Amino acid sequence: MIKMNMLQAINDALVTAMNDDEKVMVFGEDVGHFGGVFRATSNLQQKFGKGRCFNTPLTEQGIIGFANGLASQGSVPVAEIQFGDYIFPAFDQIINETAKFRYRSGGQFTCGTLTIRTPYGGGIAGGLYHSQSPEAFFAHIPGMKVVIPRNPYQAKGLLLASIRDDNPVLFMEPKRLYRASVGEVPEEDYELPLGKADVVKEGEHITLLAWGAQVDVIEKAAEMAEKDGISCEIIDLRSILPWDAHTVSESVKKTGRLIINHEAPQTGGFASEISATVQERCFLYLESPITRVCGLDTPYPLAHEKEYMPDHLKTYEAIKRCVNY
Amino acid sequence: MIKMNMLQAINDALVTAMNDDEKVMVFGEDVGHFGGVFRATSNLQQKFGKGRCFNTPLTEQGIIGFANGLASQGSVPVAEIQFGDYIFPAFDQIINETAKFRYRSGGQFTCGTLTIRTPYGGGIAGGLYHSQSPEAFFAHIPGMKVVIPRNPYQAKGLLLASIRDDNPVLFMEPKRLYRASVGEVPEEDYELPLGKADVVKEGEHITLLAWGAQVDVIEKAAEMAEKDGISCEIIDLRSILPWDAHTVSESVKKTGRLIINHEAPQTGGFASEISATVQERCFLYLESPITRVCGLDTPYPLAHEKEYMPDHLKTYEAIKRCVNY
Amino acid sequence: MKDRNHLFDVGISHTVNIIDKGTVDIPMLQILQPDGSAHSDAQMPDMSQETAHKIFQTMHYIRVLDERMVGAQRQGRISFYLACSGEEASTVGSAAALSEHDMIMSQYREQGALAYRGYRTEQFMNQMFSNKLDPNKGRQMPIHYGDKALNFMTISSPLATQIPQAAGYAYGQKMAGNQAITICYFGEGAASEGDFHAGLNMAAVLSCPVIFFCRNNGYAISTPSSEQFCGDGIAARGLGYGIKTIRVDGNDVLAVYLATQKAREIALTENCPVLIEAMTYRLAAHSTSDDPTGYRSKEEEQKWREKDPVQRFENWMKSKGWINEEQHKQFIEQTRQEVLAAMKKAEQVDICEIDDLVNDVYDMPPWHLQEQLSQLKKHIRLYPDAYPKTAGRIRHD
Amino acid sequence: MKDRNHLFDVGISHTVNIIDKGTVDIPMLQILQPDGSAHSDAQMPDMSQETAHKIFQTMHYIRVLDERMVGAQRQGRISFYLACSGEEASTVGSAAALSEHDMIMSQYREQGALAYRGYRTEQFMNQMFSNKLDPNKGRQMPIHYGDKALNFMTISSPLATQIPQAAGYAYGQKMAGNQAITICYFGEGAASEGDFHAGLNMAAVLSCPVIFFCRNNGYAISTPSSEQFCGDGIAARGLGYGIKTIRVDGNDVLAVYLATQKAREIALTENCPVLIEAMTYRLAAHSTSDDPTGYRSKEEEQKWREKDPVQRFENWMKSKGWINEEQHKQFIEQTRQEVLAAMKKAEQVDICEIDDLVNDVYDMPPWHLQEQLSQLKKHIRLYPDAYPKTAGRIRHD
Ligand SMILES: Cc1ncc(C[n+]2csc(CCOP(=O)(O)OP(=O)(O)O)c2C)c(N)n1
Ligand SMILES: Cc1ncc(C[n+]2csc(CCOP(=O)(O)OP(=O)(O)O)c2C)c(N)n1
Ligand SMILES: [Mg+2]
Ligand SMILES: [Mg+2]
Repeated sequence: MIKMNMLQAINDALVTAMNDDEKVMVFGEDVGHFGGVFRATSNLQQKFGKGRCFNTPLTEQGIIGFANGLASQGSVPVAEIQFGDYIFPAFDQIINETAKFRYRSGGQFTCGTLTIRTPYGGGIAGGLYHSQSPEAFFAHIPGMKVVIPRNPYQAKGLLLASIRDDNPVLFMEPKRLYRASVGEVPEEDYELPLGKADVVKEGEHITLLAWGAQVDVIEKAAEMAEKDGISCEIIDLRSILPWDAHTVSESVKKTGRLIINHEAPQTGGFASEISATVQERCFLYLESPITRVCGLDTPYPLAHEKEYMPDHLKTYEAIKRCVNY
Repeated sequence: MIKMNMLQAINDALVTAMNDDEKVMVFGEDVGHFGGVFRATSNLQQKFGKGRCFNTPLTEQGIIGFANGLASQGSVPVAEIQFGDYIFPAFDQIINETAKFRYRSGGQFTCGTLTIRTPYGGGIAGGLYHSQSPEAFFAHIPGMKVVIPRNPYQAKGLLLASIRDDNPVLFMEPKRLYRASVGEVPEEDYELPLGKADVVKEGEHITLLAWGAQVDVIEKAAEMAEKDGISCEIIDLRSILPWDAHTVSESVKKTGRLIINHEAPQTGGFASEISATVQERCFLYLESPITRVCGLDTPYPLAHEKEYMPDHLKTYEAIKRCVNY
Repeated sequence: MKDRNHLFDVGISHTVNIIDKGTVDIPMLQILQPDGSAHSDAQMPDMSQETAHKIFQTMHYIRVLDERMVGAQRQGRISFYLACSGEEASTVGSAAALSEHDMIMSQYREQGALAYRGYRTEQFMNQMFSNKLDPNKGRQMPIHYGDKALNFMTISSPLATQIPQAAGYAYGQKMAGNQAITICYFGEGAASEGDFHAGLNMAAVLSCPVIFFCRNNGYAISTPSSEQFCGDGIAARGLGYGIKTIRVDGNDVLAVYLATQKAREIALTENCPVLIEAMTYRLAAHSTSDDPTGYRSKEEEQKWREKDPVQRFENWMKSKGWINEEQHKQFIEQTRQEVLAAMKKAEQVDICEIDDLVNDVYDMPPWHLQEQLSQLKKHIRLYPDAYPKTAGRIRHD
Repeated sequence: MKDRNHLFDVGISHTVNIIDKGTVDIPMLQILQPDGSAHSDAQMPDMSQETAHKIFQTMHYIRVLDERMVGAQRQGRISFYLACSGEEASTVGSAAALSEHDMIMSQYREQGALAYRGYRTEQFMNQMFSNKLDPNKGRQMPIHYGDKALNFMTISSPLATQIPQAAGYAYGQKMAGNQAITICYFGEGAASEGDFHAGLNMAAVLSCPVIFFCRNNGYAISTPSSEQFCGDGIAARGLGYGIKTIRVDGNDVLAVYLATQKAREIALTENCPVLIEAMTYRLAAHSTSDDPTGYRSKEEEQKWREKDPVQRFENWMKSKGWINEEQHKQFIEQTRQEVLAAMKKAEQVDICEIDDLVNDVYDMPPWHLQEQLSQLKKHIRLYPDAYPKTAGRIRHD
């Protein structure tokens, strides 16, 4: 085990994957010689050559279009979109092509080997265009998998699993954890399962659910609540699509209460899907309304970032409301 | 009043808007001389000239980019995207530009005058790429309005209101109703309110909610249920964003039960938002789980279209399940 | 680090110098004159009698297929069809110049290339009737063919998406050392999409062995190319990307064949993209949903009928003495019957079982699709009459 | 119905004719030599001493601003800055050739154009400190300026989106009979986006009076233009769209001014787009988040420092006797102090009230935003210390 930050863990996963399979190719804007604006792809071009790690022209629709073709040919592309906010020019290639390739051809051709990596999320004074959390858009696309790690250990294990999974995966990296999150990471090759939530802490009175950087937030809120004698179960969803409704429902059947926290605007956010599903499965167990603590229904702001964010205080207040319902 | 089908009502609304305000301009692929592949823009070029009704090159991102600029200049663009399935190349221009124009500039510049029209939905043997119902993607974009008519009367009144509303509106037209839905339409200029649901029929035991072409489907299911003595309240949501949570919640407080029906895949569909919100507002009134009758989590199929669709039979079965819960 | 000095390499003028459309002249390669005789000074392609014959038959095959299927659509037997008449030389001639290992990525009007590759009548029919023998499992509208065995990528409706994909596919072929290229077909309308720009530029920068083959047939549905672009066709754009470009008479199969051969050689040996613009005309309606009388004149169509690519090649073949009239008549008759028979057969084949509604969304159906499928099966069993195509064949699980 | 006969208008060749990068020569307009002296045969623009002086001062103003703000970012006073050194001639020279009624749509490195239009130091500062005097209401990162009064469209980060928008804006100007055009700036990196293709093609087809002004500064963050495109720069693409195109030395302010004047005249009188490619170099880092030593050499930078556009113009101004050294020194000193003073002032101004978090999403906040706002206010009142920037000023409602 070595101590790494999340960027180092991602870099390590890429090195591991490229060593393991020469069909793995890594590309995107500035990812080549320079190693990416966040340096997640540092030294890959030096190690594996320009053929396998390269800069692309500045065109997200082109990057994903190119990656779709490359995947359908049998290579294993790992394409980087420099910021989650800039993935939308590629939305058509993802929803109409990546996700439907296998289905429309009856399984003759697929983009199963494709992994798209992109940093996302706020809390870094990035304003409208360096802060968005677009996971819900991709959660409504059958055929895609969506995966989000919360620490370096997960980042390496989930990224390796994503690259090797035979389905296209959008791998979203909470960028405010890139350097802030540091932890022990095994040096060897390992994978963590896709589609499985992680019960971070067991508890009795209420279930708190989040993913990525927001897991820290609900942990902090839980600490506050524990002082009031409220025992919180904490779940990190890890995979947004397909998601682990089973683990979440089992937890809610036990606690009777659920709070979902995410950064994205509330309306149409992924919390709504979780709420709707859990309500169907746990109707008779619920002791208070499933509650969403989310971003406001505004573009991501700058000066009011603190006020916008679904922080530990808002979560703590929601916990009290649920428990005292 | 004249009898019109939905296409004629849309054409009539466009003529009315263009007569009323010379800043209204209508454009898109094949909308000019030819009048659009569905003929919704028939004769507009002949009536108002090539400057105000014209063909564009074949580029959806260009059409919406152009429309954004034109709107910010003060004109009133009504842009057509030939099929809802082909709106995704324009997704970036919509989410990052149209919807954020006013906010990011502190209200200095806006795309408020823009209306985007697009046919959507299945039931016409269109397969993966002529059948999608993408409303949920746009419901997660603060700054957008999303509006869907269910008949010719609504089509004219809501389209006129959308064109004149000072916010960008995505106006989605259920294409299987284009010729199938025929009804009385006032000849004069009139508007129907955005953001307001329409209670189609009052009832006691359960609320059924849908929009566009699916309203017919829930009506059919309700007829079956009435024979079993189940009285259904039927609501047409009409506006997807902002949506009328008040009317829906009041109804559910009365009936204690809610079924939401939409064609789009269930996971991450707009039914999840409605379910999550109504559950929060009506928790103590609910007598059975809020139930979603939706498309399957697959791309839209062709040979299995009938099986895929959330039809009246599936809705009827869901009604019975809810009432007997 | 290699220094960049683009400014140093550029010529200088001291007065305003406007570059415009007229600045370059991009002539069109033509070997056969409209009457089928070769220009006396033409560079003749090296084409065997066998190849010429296969091309000739494929062109006729496709004409028959188109004619019959447009008819079948009118009779309500299939929901949709899209004919390619007028463009047979472009698609058949180019496909003939490729190796069978080359990947074909098409738009939708390239049944000529597919037939040349060896797609059989029954395969066409199974796809168009969405039955369970369709390799797409009945999931796409008619004419969305695809066949992995023939290296023909499954067609998808969204326009131009295959263009950057072709660059990526070709990059993969190069990295794998396959000695094969990709050809990517598209219309002049699709060339307005952002994906066109992305694909051509990426292919150039990343040295991808791909032929971009534009069928400039004058129309995108009702939109004439004069409302699609202002430049000198699509060929002029090749220059902008630094891509080697050939303009060819798309109604002259020999010219198309020669240009594609040359393009393939360049793509493969120089590891780079080549752009071909084939100047042609969509003689047919856009599709069976379209009626061109609303947007173009009979006279215009007539002018182009006189340049018919099939007739032109036939005249040349005749001049070579390579046609046996009797055998040819038989071939046409036999094809007609084959199409009719295959159609009858295909329309009687069941659609796929209900499980195929959820298969292939992922490699394996995840829990939520399994749940949805089993609920659906239960439901169909309740109302078998409402779902007649699948109700009788639900597997119990 | 006008018949289409694109095939009839095309020249014919009987042998394969490959069009390639070398086929056209696109020289670059240069009036001043690197040492500031004019080429003897150069076409001199008609520029008054007053205009020359304003250009000169604006270039210097921007240099001072850049220098101070990069410093302020290093001190942690602002979060981000993006300098334009090396490109002052391109942006100031082009802005000077416009009418104040023309709309400017920029990418982000065009503070020169904005300053020339009359944006004041305090305005720059209010934007960069996201305070309540910022017309954007503190919602965007530093350098995302915008001013309706100055016809300068608010900058947005997603690259190239403004290109089709500029076409639309210009179309609106034409329809309104405004006698004004739109200028749209972008980098050679952004020109790889699909929106570039869409925007230029639409502007050509729909006859929009717009100048597309590409700053080809050799880099997109770390990516050199050799990995961005293979063609002859961006100018060669103009040809493909049938757009009149001028290549200009972007470090020569007289050349930029002349080219833009000419382009504006053409755009306005002929109702059409014009493409200008300014060949220049980003002397600065991409932004304060970037360090170029990782991807280019000091020697390369040095070569370009010798072509410094500010120095070049200064030499010319001197040769005309148009510079008063004393006044100029004073101007620089005064600007420095003005920037520092404005910075001090701006950083003390509050951010907007909390209501502005939900204002401007729509014309009026709908019910759900009203609800969210009132819940938020309640919450902030509970924890005023946690939200110190807004807690003290919550309006009661
Ligand atoms: C992204 C997208 N937009 C619109 C359409 C609808 N559409 C289908 S074919 C067509 C015209 C295509 O013209 P062209 O590329 O010239 O090909 P041709 O039909 O002439 O062979 C259009 C607009 C589509 N399929 N995909
Ligand atoms: C759509 C999009 N993709 C990526 C980025 C991130 N990004 C910001 S600036 C930049 C480079 C732009 O280069 P260029 O257009 O040449 O302009 P320059 O910085 O040289 O002035 C990139 C990749 C972005 N802002 N928007
Ligand atoms: Mg065409
Ligand atoms: Mg640049």
